[in-house]
This record gives sequence, C-alpha cells and structure tokens, in this order.
Amino acid sequence: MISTLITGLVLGGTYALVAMGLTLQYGISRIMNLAYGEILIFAAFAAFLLFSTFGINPILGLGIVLPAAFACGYLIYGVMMQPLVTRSKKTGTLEVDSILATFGLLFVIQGIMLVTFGSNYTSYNFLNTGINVLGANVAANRLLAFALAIIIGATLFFVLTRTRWGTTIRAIAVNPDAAPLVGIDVNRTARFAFALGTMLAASGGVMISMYQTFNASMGVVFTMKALVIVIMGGLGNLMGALIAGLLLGVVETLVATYVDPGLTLAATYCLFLVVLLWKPAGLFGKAAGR
Amino acid sequence: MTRTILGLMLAILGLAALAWMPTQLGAYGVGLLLGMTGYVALASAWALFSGPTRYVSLATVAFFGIGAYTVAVLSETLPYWAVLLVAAVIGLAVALIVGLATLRLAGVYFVIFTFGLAELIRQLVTWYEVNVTGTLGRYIFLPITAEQIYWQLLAVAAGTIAIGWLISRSRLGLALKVIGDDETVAGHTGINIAGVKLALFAVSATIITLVGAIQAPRWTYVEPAIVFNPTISFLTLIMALLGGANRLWGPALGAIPLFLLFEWLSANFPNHYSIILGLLFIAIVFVVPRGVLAGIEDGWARLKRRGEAA
Amino acid sequence: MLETQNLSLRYGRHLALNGINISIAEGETVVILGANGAGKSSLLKAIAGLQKPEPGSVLTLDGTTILGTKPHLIPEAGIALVPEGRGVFGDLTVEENLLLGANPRRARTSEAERHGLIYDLFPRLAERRSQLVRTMSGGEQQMVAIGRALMSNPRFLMLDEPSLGLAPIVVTELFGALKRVKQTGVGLLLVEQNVSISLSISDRGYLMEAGRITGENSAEALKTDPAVQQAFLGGAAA
Amino acid sequence: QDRTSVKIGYAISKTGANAGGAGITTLPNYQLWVHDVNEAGGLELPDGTRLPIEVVEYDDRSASEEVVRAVERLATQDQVDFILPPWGTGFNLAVAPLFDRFGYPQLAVSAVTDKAPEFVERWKKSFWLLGGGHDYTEALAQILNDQKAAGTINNDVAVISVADGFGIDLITAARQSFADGGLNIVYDVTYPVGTTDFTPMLNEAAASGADTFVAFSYPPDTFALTQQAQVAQYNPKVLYMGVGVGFPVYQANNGDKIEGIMSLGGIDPNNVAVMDYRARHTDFIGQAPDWWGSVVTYASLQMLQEAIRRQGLDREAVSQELSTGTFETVLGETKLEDNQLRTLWLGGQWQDGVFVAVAPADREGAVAPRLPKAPWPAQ
Amino acid sequence: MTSLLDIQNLRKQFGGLTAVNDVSFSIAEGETVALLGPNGSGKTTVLNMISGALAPTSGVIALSGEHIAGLAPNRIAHKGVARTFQLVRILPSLSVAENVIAALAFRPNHLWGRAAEERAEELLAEVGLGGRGGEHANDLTYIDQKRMELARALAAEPRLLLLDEWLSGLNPTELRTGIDLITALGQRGMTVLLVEHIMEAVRALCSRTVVMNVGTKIADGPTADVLADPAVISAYLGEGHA
Ligand SMILES: Nc1ncnc2c1ncn2[C@@H]1O[C@H](COP(=O)(O)OP(=O)(O)OP(=O)(O)O)[C@@H](O)[C@H]1O
Ligand SMILES: Nc1ncnc2c1ncn2[C@@H]1O[C@H](COP(=O)(O)OP(=O)(O)OP(=O)(O)O)[C@@H](O)[C@H]1O
Ligand SMILES: [Mg+2]
Ligand SMILES: [Mg+2]
Repeated sequence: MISTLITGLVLGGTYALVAMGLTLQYGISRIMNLAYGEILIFAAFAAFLLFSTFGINPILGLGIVLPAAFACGYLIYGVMMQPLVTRSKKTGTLEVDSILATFGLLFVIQGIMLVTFGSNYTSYNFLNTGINVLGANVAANRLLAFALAIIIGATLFFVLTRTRWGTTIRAIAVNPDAAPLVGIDVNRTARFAFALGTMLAASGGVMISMYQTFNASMGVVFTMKALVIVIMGGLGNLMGALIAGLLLGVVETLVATYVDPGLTLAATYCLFLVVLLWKPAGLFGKAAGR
Repeated sequence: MTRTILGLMLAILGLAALAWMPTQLGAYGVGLLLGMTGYVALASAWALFSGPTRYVSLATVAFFGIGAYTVAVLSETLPYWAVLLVAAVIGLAVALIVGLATLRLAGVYFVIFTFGLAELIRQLVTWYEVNVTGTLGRYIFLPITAEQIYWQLLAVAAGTIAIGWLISRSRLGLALKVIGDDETVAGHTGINIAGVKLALFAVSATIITLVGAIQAPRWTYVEPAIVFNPTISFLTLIMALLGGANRLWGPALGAIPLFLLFEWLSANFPNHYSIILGLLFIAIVFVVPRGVLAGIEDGWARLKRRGEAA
Repeated sequence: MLETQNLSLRYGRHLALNGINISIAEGETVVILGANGAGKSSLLKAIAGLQKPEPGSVLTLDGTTILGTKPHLIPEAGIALVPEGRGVFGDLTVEENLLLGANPRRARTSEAERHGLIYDLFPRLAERRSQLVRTMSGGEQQMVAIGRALMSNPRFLMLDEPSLGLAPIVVTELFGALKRVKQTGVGLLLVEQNVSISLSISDRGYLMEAGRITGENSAEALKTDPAVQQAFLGGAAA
Repeated sequence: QDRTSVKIGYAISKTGANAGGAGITTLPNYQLWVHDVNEAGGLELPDGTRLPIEVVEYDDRSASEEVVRAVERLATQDQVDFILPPWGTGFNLAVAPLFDRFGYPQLAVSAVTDKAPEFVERWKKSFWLLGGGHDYTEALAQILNDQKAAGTINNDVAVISVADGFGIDLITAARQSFADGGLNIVYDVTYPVGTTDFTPMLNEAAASGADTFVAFSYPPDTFALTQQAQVAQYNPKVLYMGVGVGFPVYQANNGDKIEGIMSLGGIDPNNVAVMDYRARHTDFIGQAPDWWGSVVTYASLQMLQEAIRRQGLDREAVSQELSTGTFETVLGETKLEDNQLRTLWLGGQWQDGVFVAVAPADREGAVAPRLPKAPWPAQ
Repeated sequence: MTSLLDIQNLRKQFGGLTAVNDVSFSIAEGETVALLGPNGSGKTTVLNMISGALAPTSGVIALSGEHIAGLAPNRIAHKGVARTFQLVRILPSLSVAENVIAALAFRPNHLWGRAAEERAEELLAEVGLGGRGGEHANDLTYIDQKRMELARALAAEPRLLLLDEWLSGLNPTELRTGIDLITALGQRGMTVLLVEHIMEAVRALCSRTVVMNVGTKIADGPTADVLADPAVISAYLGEGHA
C-alpha cells in the first residue's frame, strides 16, 4: 500500500510539473495556450538533441533549455499575444482570440518539429535506475521530476502569495484594468508570467523526455492533461495544480493496482468530473465567476 | 414579410441546387461535399447552444461518437431508420443527464469539463468493449452510398440552420442572449436558466449525435479511437468561432472555407501543411478579429458608407 | 503643482473633454462639480494616463510634462486615483490590496506607518484584513479603494465620487479623514455629487458642463453662488 | 500511348496519433521503393519499356474521414494507376470498400486481423500480408510449451494488452492459444492507450509468480515497459512485448539490455536479400527499418512491381497476378495463399544485436530461442 | 392593510460570518419602505434573499403568505418580485429596448413581438429614456443605465419592487427627478423596498424605515422617529445628521 502510494505520488509529480506552467499562463496572463504541449515537446526534443548529439546530460541541459524557453515565451507573448490583449480591451474577445491564435501556433510548432525531427517516436535513457523509497522501487528520473515539481510548486506558491512581487502578478489576473493604478505595468508582468509559464512547460518537457517516449504529434495530450489538472486545482492556483496533479497520480496508481488498469483513465476523468460537480471552481478555486 | 418569403424561397432553391450537385461530381467531389456538409452541420449545431450562451463545449465528439457507435452496434439488427432513431434518443438522454450535471459550471470550467466528459465516455466504451464484448473494432457493412450520406447530412445541416433561425426569432433566442450576457439578470427577469440551457444543449447534442450516426457507414470499421477522436471537437469549435458563433450563417461560413483550406493545403503541401495552416490561422485571427461573418459585415458596411459618401 | 492646459479627450467622434484648464497646488483641495456625463471622470482618467488626450493637450506636474507617461508610472510620480466603480482587486484580501497600494517605489519607505494610518481611518478594514474584497459590501470596498490609493504616498490624490454608496456616518468620517489627509500636504482633486460636504472641505471648485470648464471660484463663493445653488444644491438641500 | 510516368498515390498519417507508426513501417519503405525503382529507370512494363513513378501523396492526419476522402481523391481526381495502402488496421479497413469499388488492389501490410479470410471474400482485390492475431499467439504458445517441456519456465503467464484494435485482437487470440497449449494465464489486464506508468502492472505481474510476461503493446508502451521493468528489477524468464521492440530507436536506447527480449516478426540473419535491404534502407532513409513490418512492406511493393512487369497497368490483371503469382522479393520466394501471406516470421528475439526469427521453428532460417532471458544487468 | 411581504427570523451565514442575523419585518401592500444601515450591515444580502439570488441559511420569507425562501430567482420573479442592482447590471450586447423586452418576454403574462416593443417604448419613456430604445445599452451613461434597469424591473409588473441604492450617484437635480419617479410608482399602488444612503430621498419617499446594524435589525417604525432614534444616529447617521 505504501509503495503504491509512493508510485502514485511520483507519477503525480510529473502531472503537476506539466500543469503548473499552464496555470500561470492561463490563470495570470489569461492566455488559453493550446500550444502549451507543443512547447513542452519541443523542449523534450531539445533535451534529447543536447544529450544524444552533444552529450550534455538533461539536468545540465535545463541550464540551456530553460533560459531559451523563457526567451521564447517572452517573444511569443510580445509578438503574438500582446496585440490581442490590447485589442481585447475594446472587444473583450481575449479568450476566443487566444484559443484561435494559439491553435495556429500549435500547428506551426508541430509543423516545425515534424520537419526537423520527423514523426518518429523518440526516447532515450537517462537516470533510469531504481531507487528504493520506503520499499517502493522508483526510477531516479521520475523521482527527480517529482522533486522538481515540489520545489517549483512550493517556491512559486511562496513567491506568489507571500511577496509583493507575487501579489502584483496575481493582481493582474484579478483586475488588469486597475493594476496601473498601483503602478503595475500590466504588459510587462503578464509577459513575464507567460514566459515563466513557458519555462515551466519546458522544464516539464525536459523531465518527461528522460522517461517517456514522445513524438512531434503528442503535444495535445499534454495540453489536455495539464488543462484538466489546472481546472481541477482551480484556475491560477499553483498549489491547486500541484495537489490535483498528485491526486490524479495516486488515484491512477491505486486503480491500476487494486481495480483494473483498463479503468485508470476513466477513473481520472471520473474524479475530475466529480470534483467539478462538487466544487464548480475546482479544489482551490474561488467561487465560480466568468 | 415579403423578405422572409423571398429568403425562404432562395433557401429552398439553394438547397435543391446543393442536393443536385452530387450528380455532377465524381466520388471525390461527393466526398468533399459530404465532409464539408458534415462540418457545417456540426458547427451549426454546436453554435446553437454555445454561440449565444458562450458555453464553449468540447463534448461534440462525445455525442458524435455515440451516434457512430450506435450505428456500429445496431446496424445488423435494426433497420437503418430505426438505428438513427435509437441513436438520436441515446444522444438526447445523455445530453439531458450531462446538461443537468453541468449547469453549475461556468466559463473554462465548463470547457474542460466537457472535454473530460468526452474522454470519459470514450474510456468507458473502450473498457466495455474490451471486457464485456471482447472486441474493439466493429464493422459497419451498410449498403449506403456516399451520395445518400451526403443528402442526409444536407438535410440535417439545413434543419439545424432552420432551427437556429427559428430560435433567433423566438423568445428562446432572446433568453439565450440574456443568459450569455448576464445570468444573474436572466434569473431575475424570470428566465428559467436551467431549462433554457438544458433544452438547447439537448437539441444541439441530438443533432451532433445524428451527424455521427449518419457519417458512420462511411468508415466500415469503427473503434473508439476513431469515432471519439477529440480533433473533431476542436475543429468544430474552431470553425464555428472563426465564422462567428453568434450568427446564423457564421458556423457554416467558418466551416466551408476552413474545410477547403485543410483539403487544399494537405493536398498541395503535405509536408509543410501544419506550418502553413498555423500561420494562416494566426493571420486570420489578426485580420478578421470577430469572425469571418462579422468581418464581411464590417467590410460591407464600410463599402456602403463609402458608396453613400460618393 | 498639477496643471492641465487645453486638455481635450475624444471617444470616437464624441468630444468628452474640450480644452480643460485646471490646476491644483500642493496641499490644496479642489472639487469639480458637474452633471452626469459632463466629463468629470474622463478628466481624472486623462490625468491618470488611462485615456490618451488629443494632440495639443498639456498636462504638467511641477512644470514638467507628464502627458503620455505610461499609466503605471503615474502613481510613481505621486498621483493616485480612486476610480469610479472602485477598481479594487476582488479576489485578493484587504491586506493584499493595501500592500499593492504601496507598490510604487515612492511609497515603500513609509509603508508601515501608512498601514496604521489607514486602519485608523477605517477600523472596519482592520477587522477584515484577510477577507476577500469581492465579498465585501459596497461601502467596504470603497474604503479599500481609498485606503489603497493612500498607501501609495501620493502628492495628489484624485477621488471619483468617493461617497457613492457610503452610509452617512461613513461619509462624515471619510471627509474628516480627507481633511486630515489634506493637512499632511496632499493635494486633493475631488469629483463629488454630494456637493455640500465636498465644498465644506475644499478650497476651490470648478464647474464643468459638457466637457468644458464653465466656472471657477473659491469654495466659499461657490456655496453661495445662486447658479450653483440652482444646479447642484437645489431646493433639495433646504 | 504517350504516357510518361506511372502515377502511384498514397495517403498516410504524417501527423497525428498514427504518425509515429506510419513513419517507421510504411512511409520510409514507400519512399525507398520509389527511389529504388526510379533509380533503375522506372517501372518495367510487359513490353520492356520503363516508366518512372510519379508520386501523389496526402496526409490523412490520422483521421479516418480524411483517409477515406484522400483515397477517393486519388482514385477519381488524380486517377492514379495504383494506390498504396494507409497505415493501421482500422484505416486499411476504412478504405477497403473504396479500393474495391474503384478496382484497385490493396496490399494491406500494417494490419493484423484474424478476419482476413472474411475480408478477402468481401473485397476480392484485398491482400493481407501480416497475418492474424492467432498466427502470432499460437507461435508464442508453441515456444512457451517447448520451454516448459525443457523445464526452463513454469506454466504461468502474465499478459497485459493495450485497449486498441491490435492489443485486443492479440489478447483474444492469446487466451485461446494459451488455453489450447495448456498454459495458464494468471494475470490478464488491458490498459488504455496513453498509459505511461506501468509500475503497478509490472508489480502485479511479478507478484503473480508467472515466469512469462507478455505485453501486446504499442511503441510508447513498449519503451516504457522496458525502462520500468529494469527499474523494478522485474526479470521474467520470457519477456515478450508488442510493437516497438523492432524499432531502431529501441536498440539505440537500450543497447545490450535488449538481449533476449522477444516480439512479433524477426528476420533470418542469413537471408542476404533482407540484410541488403536493411542496409539500403538505413543508407537512404537515414535510419534502419524495423524488424517486423518494414521488410514485408517493401516486399509487398516488390510484388506489385513484378506484377506490373508481368501484366502491365491493367489493375484487374495485376490483382489477379498478385493473387496467383509467385514472386521473388526480399523475403525470398513469396506466394500468397488465398490473398494472404502465410510464410511469415511470427516471433523473434534479440540475439547479439540482431532481431532474429525464432518462430515458426520449423521454417528454414529460424534460430533457436535463447531462454531464459538473462536478468537485467545490475544497476 | 394586508402585508405583502413577511420576513421572519431571516438569517444568512457566509462561512463564519453572519451577514444577516434573525431579521424580521413586514411590508404592507402599497407601502414604500426604506432599509437602512451602515455599509456591510446586510441590506443587500436581505434583498438578495428576497429576490432569490441567495438562499437564506434559515428563516421565512413569505409573499402574500406564500413561502418563497430558497426558490430560484426566476420563480420568485414570476411571483411578482423585481429588483435593481447596487452596481447596475445591463445586458451589454442588447439594445436598450431589448433590455426591457427581456423582462417583458419572460414575465407570466408575457409580451412578444409588436406588443412587447410598444410596451418597452412606453416604459422607457416613463423613466426618461423615450426614443432611445435603439441605442446600445453599453453606450448609455451610468445614470441612463440605471434608468434602463428600472424600466426593466418595471416591465415585470412586480408587486414588490426592490431598489438597491438606485438613487446613488445622482446629482441633486437628477435626484429630484428620481424621487418623483419613485413617488409616482408608490401612488400607483406599487410596493417598494429601497436601500439608500441618501437621507433626503428616504425622508421624501418612505413612510416607514427599517434599520439594520451588523446583520441585526435595530429599528423599525415611522421614518421620522427612526431617524431620530439615538441608536440609529450613533450607528448610522452620525451626530452631524441628527
Ligand atoms: N469609454 C468610453 N467610451 C465612449 N464614451 C465614453 C466613455 N467613457 C465616457 N464616455 C462618454 O463621455 C462623456 C463623459 O463621461 P464621464 O464619465 O467623464 O462623465 P462624468 O462627468 O464622470 O459623469 P458621471 O457623473 O455619470 O460619472 C459621457 O457622455 C460618456 O457617455
Ligand atoms: N458572498 C459573500 N461571501 C462572504 N461574505 C459576504 C458575501 N456577501 C456579502 N458578504 C458580507 O456580508 C456583509 C453584508 O453585506 P451586504 O452587501 O449585504 O451589505 P450592505 O448592507 O448592502 O452594505 P452596503 O451599504 O455597503 O452596500 C458584509 O460584511 C459583506 O462583507
Ligand atoms: Mg463619473
Ligand atoms: Mg449593499
């Protein structure tokens, strides 16, 4: 039982890691980023390339991939999203616009990956050694992802809720119109949050590349999983994403062990639906409001 | 009044022309028409509910798949019309249950809920087939030609747009707009929000189910991964939004060009399809901000103003 | 000195402000009176950088132009606005809203002290430090908005109908508090429908009509001005 | 006739969920074959003239509606001379009525189905070249029974399968074959497509005490299972997995840890034609072919090529020829029985870096399996 | 006079906070009553419970003897309760006329089509928006939006009209027009419960006043008496207003 729980938590760590960037992007920058998973996969390819071609191990690779991802996110927001955000002040169509625009972005990134990396399944082995945690054999790479999720989650949560800077970030999510009144540069802050989200997506991608097979078409799977977790946790709530991710991991493992592996996905979606029916704004969401 | 009658006659004429088209086209042309009409029907049905209420649903494929799967299961045992009927009834029943359950959700919570729902249904169907019937794929050997499928879809699409037209002129249409603007106000003005939403969701879902059922015989082989493919939900949504989900002809005007664009790109640029499509998409969002139809209207208004000025 | 010259603002074809000339000195309290739709709020927004004035407009702080300054830099310059409709951060707590008020760098040094001051002014806020502002009553939210603006250590504080929706006793307290704020040397630019009480704390007043300034006088004189009596104090004040 | 080329069309999943599979087994072989043929001056016709191949290709985006329409387009719009089949069981079935209606022979390779005889009845010009689930599971049962008789393994088998056409077909067949062979299935679960964590299943399988672990899995699952079995230090004496074991990336990633792992397919390492094909493939595509379907795909194209040489571009005649003729391909002498390829390698094992065929054991070129599989190297 | 609205021991709890605590009062048919109280004393919450926007934690709300507590807003609306909101709520994508028709079309004896359009125009004229039905609701000034909201409430032909600070934000001239408008409603026999902070308006309009403080009722009686009550002065009006 303990070992099942641990296996589940470690799996959940991956989910949480993947979801946290999205909750920043959607919860704070208000960009429903359908290309999120593609960015993640792109980072996975980057890590793979660094490892297989230049022999740079993925952990060091983070040092290259993350800043690059941050820069990309910064650029994407500046070039693509900012005009939409500005426009939406008049039209109020940011949600629809961002869905459509990032849907386009999804195709672009996917297309670039198809052209450069092909459509084949890619995977490599790194840190695929068992580590005994309280009786459960856990792969070191997954454990690392779990640790990273917890560290990122806790740090960001602390920063967002306990510091002035974090509060400014949340403020733009709550009421971007009023933010300038307290000296917040909404554009810059939203852009920063978006870039940070992109960076988290990339860190998820690098981690996942160490133990999961991926290919250029797989991004959507991650986007949707991340969305489910983000929504289940409560929009824009990092702690929510972390806990929802872990919860899904544990439930999936429990169902696979004690019920039927055929029902794991059914169980996670079921859990998700039940949570929403019980708390329409997610586990940690503020009461519903559009 | 005369304008309405004129419009009606034009619509009937147009419909007749569309129905006659397959006789002039080869199999590929019919296939193209069929696919296009299918998406026009899906996008229009989707917009019936999601357009005015702004409840963006990703459950399209859940109902589409239910329709297709019903046909796959029953095609050997029941006459075709009865199969369609059963499919519609199942779709309606599921829609009512889902509708009742989701009434409390709003915004993106609803969006992702519906996505989760579609996935759950797919997982459950898969699990059922694997564990209970012990097969996964099912075969549909119905003697239905592509032309026949096209005609049925055409009827459904026309019906959907007609329903949309009727609703937009009725109190129900106004109720939907009010709900889309402000649910609190809607409640206080005496609108039965739950009832309206449920009714519309059910109508929309039933039509989508029918589209799935009608299209199924085209594939011969049906399995959950094929008929519950989430891409269908996304495409429907994108088409409707692009055309303008709040207008009667918006979804159709989004579906047709987009469908043809997909087709043209995949035929001419099979290797750079994604990149070009993506860039086009982004460009469209920037150039026609409020949907194609609104864009056309804006352009038309500008032309007219210029004409008046001249 | 905060000053506008020939300030004009356009919404599409509608000219909402038409060549406005006003000024407020440090420590001075000035009220703008005008009917609904006269353009009072538009004026405050233009000064706060939230709306872009027409070319040819002049807006200066101590003689240097602040026209075209990005809106988020305006509080940094020492101008704070309590907007119409409050503009609070509904999903944040009272405490967090106040914390954000002190976001401009100029406010950081005296932050703790100001915190205390504001809780003294509005004891209700002290009781509800960790309540989400969205769940507070209308009046409570207004207190948060004013408190937040004061947190930024402004030299000029602009208030757009601060008494709107406040209980009489709170209005009295609020204006008492504004008087104290004024005494600390802050210049107040006030837009109010509650004319008598706002004139009672003001030094000067402007009359505004359809986007133009149509009159200016000392508060004392305005109180007795028959035109003002007629338009704003009316028989109802009697 | 002023014909300057032979038009050959295909719709394939270049994007979407199926792209991973199609991009290994099918598309590279189409490309290689076209290259080979055109390099040699084109397709040879009965009169000895050669016409180059002109390719019309579409991306079906992994959607059945798309593949159906693309084939219609190829047949009626582009009016190609021959159409090559798409990737996947479902898609091959989806387009079968169209191939039939428009009179094109369908050389379905990447489709494993026990219903092939039925389909041949229904669609006379369809050919099924990768066998059915039963073929593979009976071969596997045979190997296991041999090992059991030799005392290498016990009677118990743990099986997991992916809840998709392929997995279900095979597990259904396996239940029957294993029961017939007297084997006892002690753990039997099906997992959904997209599962990434197999730890619970591996733990349960280990706990079941079975010496044999079988996974009718898809490539991502196969890769994950391999990694996770090592982490869990799960060492069944027979480790048999599904699609992906024969992929080049599998070998690249796992090095010599793959030694002893079994799967479907395999090759005869002494078959020069196959080894030559592999070398050319690696050379031209930039990556090696897989060890199961690839070579069959290429062989099917060679059959088509030869049938055209004998019968010209008359599709009716070509189909007839494919049905009845005997062809020399990279698989050696190849002849279809009842429109199906029966001389297949049904089971293989990694031995010294080559995925050799071990079943059917009585076929010439088969290698003896090396069992039990050695435990994973210590970490 | 029979009582139209009867409230007994009404209570609303938000988590640990008791926003409304055992409040009871009733309103007779045709009366115009003010509900006063400091900010956050629970006035809006009471209106929300009467109109169905919130379900009471406990207590009774009866309309002509019929219990309505906890019913959905649309059911309560159909029983004859209409309201305006403290912060105006317009239907931004609709025209001014459609905003009003929205209420006409969904009241029990609903109007639709021509009849609805005509009636909407009448109602708009009544609140001073005559001839402006074609404009976009979004383009109206704040005060005009408030007018439109009142027309929408009146369109439901309510027996009980709830006005939440409908007069706030008006300048003195406009205030007078507003007061006249509500007086006219009262004279037509409509029952009105209004929440206001403008004492002038309360004095001019309401014969009776209920005062709340921190969720409890602290006074109830003729307006003049209540406004002179020391408890009300110290909690709400302040010394200057006495
Ligand atoms: N964002 C906007 N777009 C278009 N017109 C606007 C906008 N904001 C204000 N207006 C118009 O500009 C004019 C002045 O409005 P403003 O809000 O400044 O008036 P005000 O004096 O503050 O009135 P009130 O007392 O109602 O607050 C009004 O006619 C109003 O309709
Ligand atoms: N949804 C809610 N969740 C938590 N607390 C709430 C909620 N709604 C209201 N409250 C609290 O209940 C109390 C009463 O609020 P209400 O809005 O009824 O006050 P009010 O009397 O209308 O005040 P005002 O005159 O300022 O509008 C306030 O303290 C408010 O903070
Ligand atoms: Mg104003
Ligand atoms: Mg209130």
